[in-house]
Amino acid sequence: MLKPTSQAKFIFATLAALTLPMAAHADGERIAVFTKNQTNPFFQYVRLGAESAASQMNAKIQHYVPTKPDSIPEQISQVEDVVVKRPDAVVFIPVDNKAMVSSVQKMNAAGIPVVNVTDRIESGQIVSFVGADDFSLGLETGRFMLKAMGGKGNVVIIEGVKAALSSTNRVRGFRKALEEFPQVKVLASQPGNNQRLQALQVMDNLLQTHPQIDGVFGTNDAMATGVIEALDAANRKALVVGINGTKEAVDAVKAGKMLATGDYGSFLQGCFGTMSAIRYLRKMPVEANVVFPASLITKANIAAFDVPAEKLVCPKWESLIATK
Amino acid sequence: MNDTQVARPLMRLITHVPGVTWVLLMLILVFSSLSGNFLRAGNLANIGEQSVVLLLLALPMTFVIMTEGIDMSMGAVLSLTSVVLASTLVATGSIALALSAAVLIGLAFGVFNGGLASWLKLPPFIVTLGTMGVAQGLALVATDGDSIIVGTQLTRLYTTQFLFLSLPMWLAILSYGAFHVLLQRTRFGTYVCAIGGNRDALTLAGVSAGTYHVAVYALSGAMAGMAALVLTARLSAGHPSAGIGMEFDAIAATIVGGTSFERGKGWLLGTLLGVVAVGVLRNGLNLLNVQSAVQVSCIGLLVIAALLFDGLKDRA
Amino acid sequence: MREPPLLELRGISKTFPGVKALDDVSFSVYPGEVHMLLGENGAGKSTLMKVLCGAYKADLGQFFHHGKQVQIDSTAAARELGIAVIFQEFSLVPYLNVAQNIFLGREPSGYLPGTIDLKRMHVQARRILDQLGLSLDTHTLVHSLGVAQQQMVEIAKALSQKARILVMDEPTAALSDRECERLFSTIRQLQADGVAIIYISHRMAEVFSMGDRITVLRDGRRMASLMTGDATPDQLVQLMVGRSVDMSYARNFCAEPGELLLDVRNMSASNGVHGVSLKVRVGEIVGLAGLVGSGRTEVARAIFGADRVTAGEIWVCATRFAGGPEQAREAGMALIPEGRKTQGVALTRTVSENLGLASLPKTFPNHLFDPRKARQIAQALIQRLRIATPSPERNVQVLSGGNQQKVVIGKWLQAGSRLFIFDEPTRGVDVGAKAEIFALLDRLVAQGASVLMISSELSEIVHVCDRSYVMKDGTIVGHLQRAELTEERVMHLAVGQGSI
Amino acid sequence: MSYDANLMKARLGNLMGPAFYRVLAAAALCVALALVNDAFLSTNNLLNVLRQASLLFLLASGLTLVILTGGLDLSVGANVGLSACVAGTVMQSTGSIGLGIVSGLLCGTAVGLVNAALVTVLRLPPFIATYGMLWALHGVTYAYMAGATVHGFPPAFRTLGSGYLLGVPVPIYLMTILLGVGTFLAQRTTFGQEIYAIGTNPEVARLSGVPVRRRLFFAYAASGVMAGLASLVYLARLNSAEGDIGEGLTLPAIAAVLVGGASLFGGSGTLAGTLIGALILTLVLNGMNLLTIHANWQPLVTGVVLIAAVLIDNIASRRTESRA
Repeated sequence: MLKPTSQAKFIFATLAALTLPMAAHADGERIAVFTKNQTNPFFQYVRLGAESAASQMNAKIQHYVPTKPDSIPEQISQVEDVVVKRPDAVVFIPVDNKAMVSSVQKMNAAGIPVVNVTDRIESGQIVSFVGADDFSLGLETGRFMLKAMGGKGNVVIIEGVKAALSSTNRVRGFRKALEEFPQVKVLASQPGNNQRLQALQVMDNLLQTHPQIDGVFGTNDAMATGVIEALDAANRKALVVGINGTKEAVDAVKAGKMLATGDYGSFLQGCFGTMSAIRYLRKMPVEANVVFPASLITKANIAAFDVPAEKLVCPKWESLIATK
Repeated sequence: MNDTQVARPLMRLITHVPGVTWVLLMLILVFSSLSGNFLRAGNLANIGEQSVVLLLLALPMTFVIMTEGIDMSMGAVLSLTSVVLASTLVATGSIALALSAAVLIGLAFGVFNGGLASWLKLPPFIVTLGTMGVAQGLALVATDGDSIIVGTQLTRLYTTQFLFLSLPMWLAILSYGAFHVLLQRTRFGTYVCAIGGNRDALTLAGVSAGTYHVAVYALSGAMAGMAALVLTARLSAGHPSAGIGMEFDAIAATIVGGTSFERGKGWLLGTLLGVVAVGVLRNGLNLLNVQSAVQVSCIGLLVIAALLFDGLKDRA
Repeated sequence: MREPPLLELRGISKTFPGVKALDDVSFSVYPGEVHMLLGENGAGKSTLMKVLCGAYKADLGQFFHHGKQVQIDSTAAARELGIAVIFQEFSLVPYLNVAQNIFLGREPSGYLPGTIDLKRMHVQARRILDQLGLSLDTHTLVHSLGVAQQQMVEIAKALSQKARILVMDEPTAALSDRECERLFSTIRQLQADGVAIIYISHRMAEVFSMGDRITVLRDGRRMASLMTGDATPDQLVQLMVGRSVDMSYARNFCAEPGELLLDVRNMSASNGVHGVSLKVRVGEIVGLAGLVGSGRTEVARAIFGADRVTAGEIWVCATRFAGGPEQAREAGMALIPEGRKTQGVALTRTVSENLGLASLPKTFPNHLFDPRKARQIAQALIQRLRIATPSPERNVQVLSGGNQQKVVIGKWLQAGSRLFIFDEPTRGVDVGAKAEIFALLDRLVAQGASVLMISSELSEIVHVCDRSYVMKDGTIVGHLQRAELTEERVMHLAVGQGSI
Repeated sequence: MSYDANLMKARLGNLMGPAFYRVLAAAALCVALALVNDAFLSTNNLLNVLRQASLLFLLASGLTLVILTGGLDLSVGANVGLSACVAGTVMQSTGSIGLGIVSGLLCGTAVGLVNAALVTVLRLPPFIATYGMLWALHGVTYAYMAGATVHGFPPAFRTLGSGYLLGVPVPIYLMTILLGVGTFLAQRTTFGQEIYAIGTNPEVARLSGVPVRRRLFFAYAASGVMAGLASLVYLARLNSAEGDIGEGLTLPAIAAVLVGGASLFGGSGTLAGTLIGALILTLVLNGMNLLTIHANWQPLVTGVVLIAAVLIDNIASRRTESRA
C-alpha cells in the first residue's frame, strides 16, 4: 500500500537503524529535528538550515513533522516514538510551549540532549535555546511602519492562530510600539488564523467599514500578502508589514508592495540549533541562549536576503558570536 | 435460505471480520520485520497509550453512528472539556472534582446535540457542526488561546503502573468492556441498535426512543469529558485546540471497523481494531522515519485499503 | 346473551388534518372469537388498529374492557390490557437477532438494573418458535431472514406478549399456503385458549374459513357487522367498495398465443436459481407459482437483468438479451417488483415523477426535460389507470397500496413495455383494486403484450393464467397447461410430491 | 387549488427547494446587520459579500450534486489545494496561463475520477472513501510543495479571481453562470430527474432502467471538475498557493449545502438553496468583521447561526405542513 519511493525509505531507514550503534561518537550523529507543520514556509527554512548544518558537520538529520499541522497529541506521540529510537540529540520546536513540557521531560529522562528552537519551552532541561524574540520583532516591525506613517493615521491588526504563542507576542510587541505613537488609532484587530484566504477576506470586509486605513500589521507574511491582494483588488493604498521574511515577502518588499517584513532568521535558527546539538555531543562549547536581535528586511537591505533557498548555506559558528 | 447457519456466533464472527483486521495484521508484519524496535514492550506500550484517547472517542461514536447519526462536535468538546478540567484542577486541586466538571460539560453538550437531533429531528451533521463551533469558541474565550498547565499530580496518575499496565490503558480496557456489555447485554444497547434499525418498532414496543436517542449523544459527550482526563494528563496541560479534528479519526476508525451509517449495523470490536490500526500505522511510520508527507498519504491509503478488503469480502 | 365483550369500542372518531379517518366507529370482540375486519385500503382499518394499540389517541369515543371503561392513550396502556398487534409493515430491527426482536421493549431483566437475562430470553424465544413450529435459530439476525420468516417472527413477537386480544393485519400476505395453514392452526389454538382475535384480510377464503364475525369499514365508517354464516362474498365486496365487483376475474383465455416473446434457456443466476427454462408468447399470461422462497422473485430479477446471469441464455423477440435493467427496458421488459414501497415507487417523489421515471429517454430523446409535458403524460396515465390522487404533484407516499401499484404499472406502460413481469401484483391490495389490476392484465395481453405473473395465491394463478410454471428450490419443477391448472396440482408440484 | 396554481407552486418549490425559510433567515441577517452597521448596505460591501460567497459556492455547487445522490465528498478541499498548487507551479514554470488553467482543471478532474471509481466501481462508502482521499491528497500536496510557496501570477489570470467586469467582480459572473447552468441541469434535463430519483431511492431508479452507477460516476467526477475550477479562482484571488491552501475549505462547503436545505440522505436540495447557504455563512463572517467581534467569539457565533438557520427552517416548515 506504499509507494516504491517510501519502500526505499523503509530499507534505508532500517539499514540506518541496524548499522548505527547507540552511543554518541565523533561522526554521523543522528539528530532528530521536530518542526510544527509541513505547510508553513518558515519551518521549511528551519529544516533546510538543519540539513545544511548537518552536512557541513556530517551528521544525519531525521525530520519529525505532525501529519495534522500543529497537532499537540501527534507531536507527543512522535516524541514517544523517538524516545524508543534513541537519536543522539533532538532539535525541538514545540507545537505548544506549555503542553510539550512533559515530552521534553520524557526526553530528559531518556538522557537525550534537547536543543530548543523558535518557541521557548516553559520548563524542562535544554542544552540551549536558539530563536528570535517575537515580542521585539513585533515591536521593531511595528515601529518601522508607524514611523513610515508619520506617526499618525489608522491601522488594523490581522492576528494569527489564537492558540499560538508567537502570534500573541508579536501582537503584544506591536501594541507596545503603538504606545510611542499616540495619534495612531487601531481600528480593528481580527483573526486571520495564519491563513492567506481568511486574512484576505477579513481585509476585504474591514475595507468596507473603514474608508481610511493607513497601515496593516500582519503577524505573518502569508497573511500580510493576503492583505496586499485585498488592497490591490479594492484599489486602496496602505502600508503593510509582515513577519518571518519568507521568499514571497522578500519579493513583495522588492516590488514595493510590502513596506517591510521582520526577519525571523528561520534558516539560521535551523543552522545554529543543529550546530549547537552536534557541538554539544562533540563536547564543544555552546551558547546556552541564542536570541537573534530583531532585524527588518526593507527595500534598503533587500539584496542581502534575495537568495534562492537552494543557494543558502549555514554561516560558521563563529559568525554567530560576532552577531552577539 | 440457509442464512440461518451463517448467524451462528463463530460463523458470524468470520463473516463480520472487517478488512481492517487483515490490514492490521499486514501492518504488524511489515513493521516488525522492518524495525527492530517495533515489537519492544516499551513501544507496544507507546502504541497502546497513543490510542487510548481515540478509543475513548470512537466507542461512543460507534453508538452514535449506529443510530444513523454523527457527532462532529466531539473533537471540539474534547478540547473544551480538557480546558475545563485543567482550570478546575488548578483552582481546586481535586482531580475527582475536575473530572466530574469535564464530564458534566461534555454531558451538557451531548444532551443539547441529542435534543436537537432527536426531539426536533434536525440533521445531526449540521447540528453537531454548529456545536463544534460553540465548543471551540467557548474554549478560546475561556483561555484566550493560552494553554493551562496542570500540576504533576495528574501526570503521576497518568504514569502509575498497575499490573504491568498504566492507568490509561486500564481505563481503555474497562471502557471497552463496559461498552461491550452495554451493547450486548443491556436494554440501552439493544435500543441503540433499534433506533438506527427501525425506530417505529421501538416506539410501538412502548419504549421512548427519543430518550434513548438523546442518551446516546449524552454518552458521547460524557466520554469526550473522560477522554479529556487522559489527554490533559498526557499534555499535563489543557489546551483549547488539542482535540481539533479528532472526531474524524473517531469516525474513520468506526467505519473502517465495519460499522455502517445505515440500519443500525455496528461492530464494537471492529472499532477497537480500527483504532489500533491507526495507532500502529503512525507509530510504525515514525519508527521507520518515513517522510511526514508520505505518512499523511499512508493514513488515507490505510482507510481505503481496509474498505477495499470489505468490498472484496462482500463480492465473494 | 354471552358475557360482556372482552373489548368494546364505542363511537370512536379520529381526524387528521384534512381527513376524517374514523367516524363514530363502534366495534367489539369476545374471548375466543375471530373478528374479521374488512375494508379497502384507506377505509380506516389501520387507523383503527393504531388506536387499538395506543399509537394514536382517539379524538372521541370510549373503550370498555370486560364491561368497565378504560383509557387507551399509550402503547403501554394497550399492553396493560393485553392488546398485541401484528403490523403489516414489519416492526422488526434488522441487526438484532430473532430473540431480541421478539422481546423488544420487554426484555427479561438480569441481575443488574438495565441488563438483560440473555439465556432466559433465548429459552423463551425458542419455546414460542416451537409453538409456531419454526426451526429458526434465535441468534439469527433478522435482516438475513426471508420475508415469510420475518412475518413468522412478527407473529411470534405478538404471541410472546401473552396477548388476550391479538390484532393481525393481513398476516398471511407474505406467507405460502403451507405457512398459512400453520398460522391458522395456531390461531385456532389461541381461540381455544379464549384469546380474542381481530383479523384484517383481503382474502375471502380466509375470511370465511377463519372468521366468526365480520365488520366492514368504508371511508372511516362502519358499514355493517354480521355473523360469517349470514354473509356472502359478493355482499361483503359490495359493502367494501360500494359497488359490485366481479370476483371471478373472468377473462377470455388466449386461444392461440402469438410469436415467442421471451425464451429463457437453462438459465442460472448469481442469486441461486439454476437451470431455469421458460417461454412466454405474445398474448399470454403465464404464471410462476411456488412456495415463498422457492426462487420465483429471483428468476424474475435475473430475467430483468437486476441480478447477474451466470449461465444459460435469455432471448427476447428472437434477439439474445444480456445486460442490466437499462437494457431490459430497451428490450421492452417491465418489472413490477414484490417490494412495492422499497423497489417499485420512490415514496417521497411525486406521482408524475414516478410515472415518468422509466420513460425519460423515450419521452425526452434530446435529454431536455419539460415539466409541462411530463405533467400531461402523468395526467393521461392517471385517467387511463384511474389512479386516485389529488394531483400529479402529490407524493406517492399518500396513495393507497393499490394506487401505488397502478403507478408502477403506469410507469412501464409509458415506457412502452411489451413483456410485463409481475411479482405478487396484488400483495396488500384491496379487493376492488385487485379486480381492476387483473382487468388491466387482461387488457394488456389483449393489446399484444404478454405477462409473466408471480403469485402466492394459488386461486389467482388458477383463475388468471393461461398456463403456469411451478418452482421449487430455485428451479422449475413443473409446467401446467390451462386444462391441467388446478390449485391441487400446483401445490403438489410446489411441495414436491409427484410430478407431471 | 387549480392545477396551474399547483404547477406554479411546484415550480417555485423546485427553485427554492426546502430552503425557502432560509431565504428569510438570510434576509433577517441582512436587516440586522444593516441596522447595526451602516457600511453593510453599501453596494461595495454587498458585492464584496457576493464575491466571497461565490468562492464558497463554486466549491459547494459540485458538492450539491454529490449530496443530491445521497453521497458525500469530503475531499473537495484537499482537491482544491492540490489543483491550485499544480496549476500555480505549472503556470510559473511554463509562464503560460493556458497550461496552468488546463493543468489545474485536469488535476481536479483526475481526483474526481478517482473518487468516482472508488465509490461506483469499487463500491466503497463515499463518506469514508473520500475521507481517505482527503488524507492521500494532503500528503501528495505536502510532498509536491515541500513547504514552499508559489506566488505572483500574470494579471490576466488574476482577473479571474480579483478582476472586475462592468464594476462587478468576475467570480460573481462565474457563480451566476454556474447557478443558471446547474439549475437548468437539475430541473430541465432528464439527467437531473434521474439524479433526484437516485438520491431518493437508488434501487427504484435502478429497477426503472436508470443507469445508476454511470450517473453516480458523473456526479463525483463533476464534483472534482468543480473543485478544479474553484482552485483556479482561489489561486487567482490569492495570487499564491502553499500546501495548506485547501485546509478548512470542506466543512464550510458542506455546511453551505446543508444549510441550503439539502439532506445528507439525498434526493432533496437545490443549487439556489446552496447559494443561500453560502450567503448566510459569508454574511456571518462579514458581519463579525464589520462589528469587529473579538476573535475568540467568532467560532461560537458561527456555530450558533448554523444551528439557528436549520432550527428556524425546521420549525417554520413544520408549521406549514400542519396547515396543509
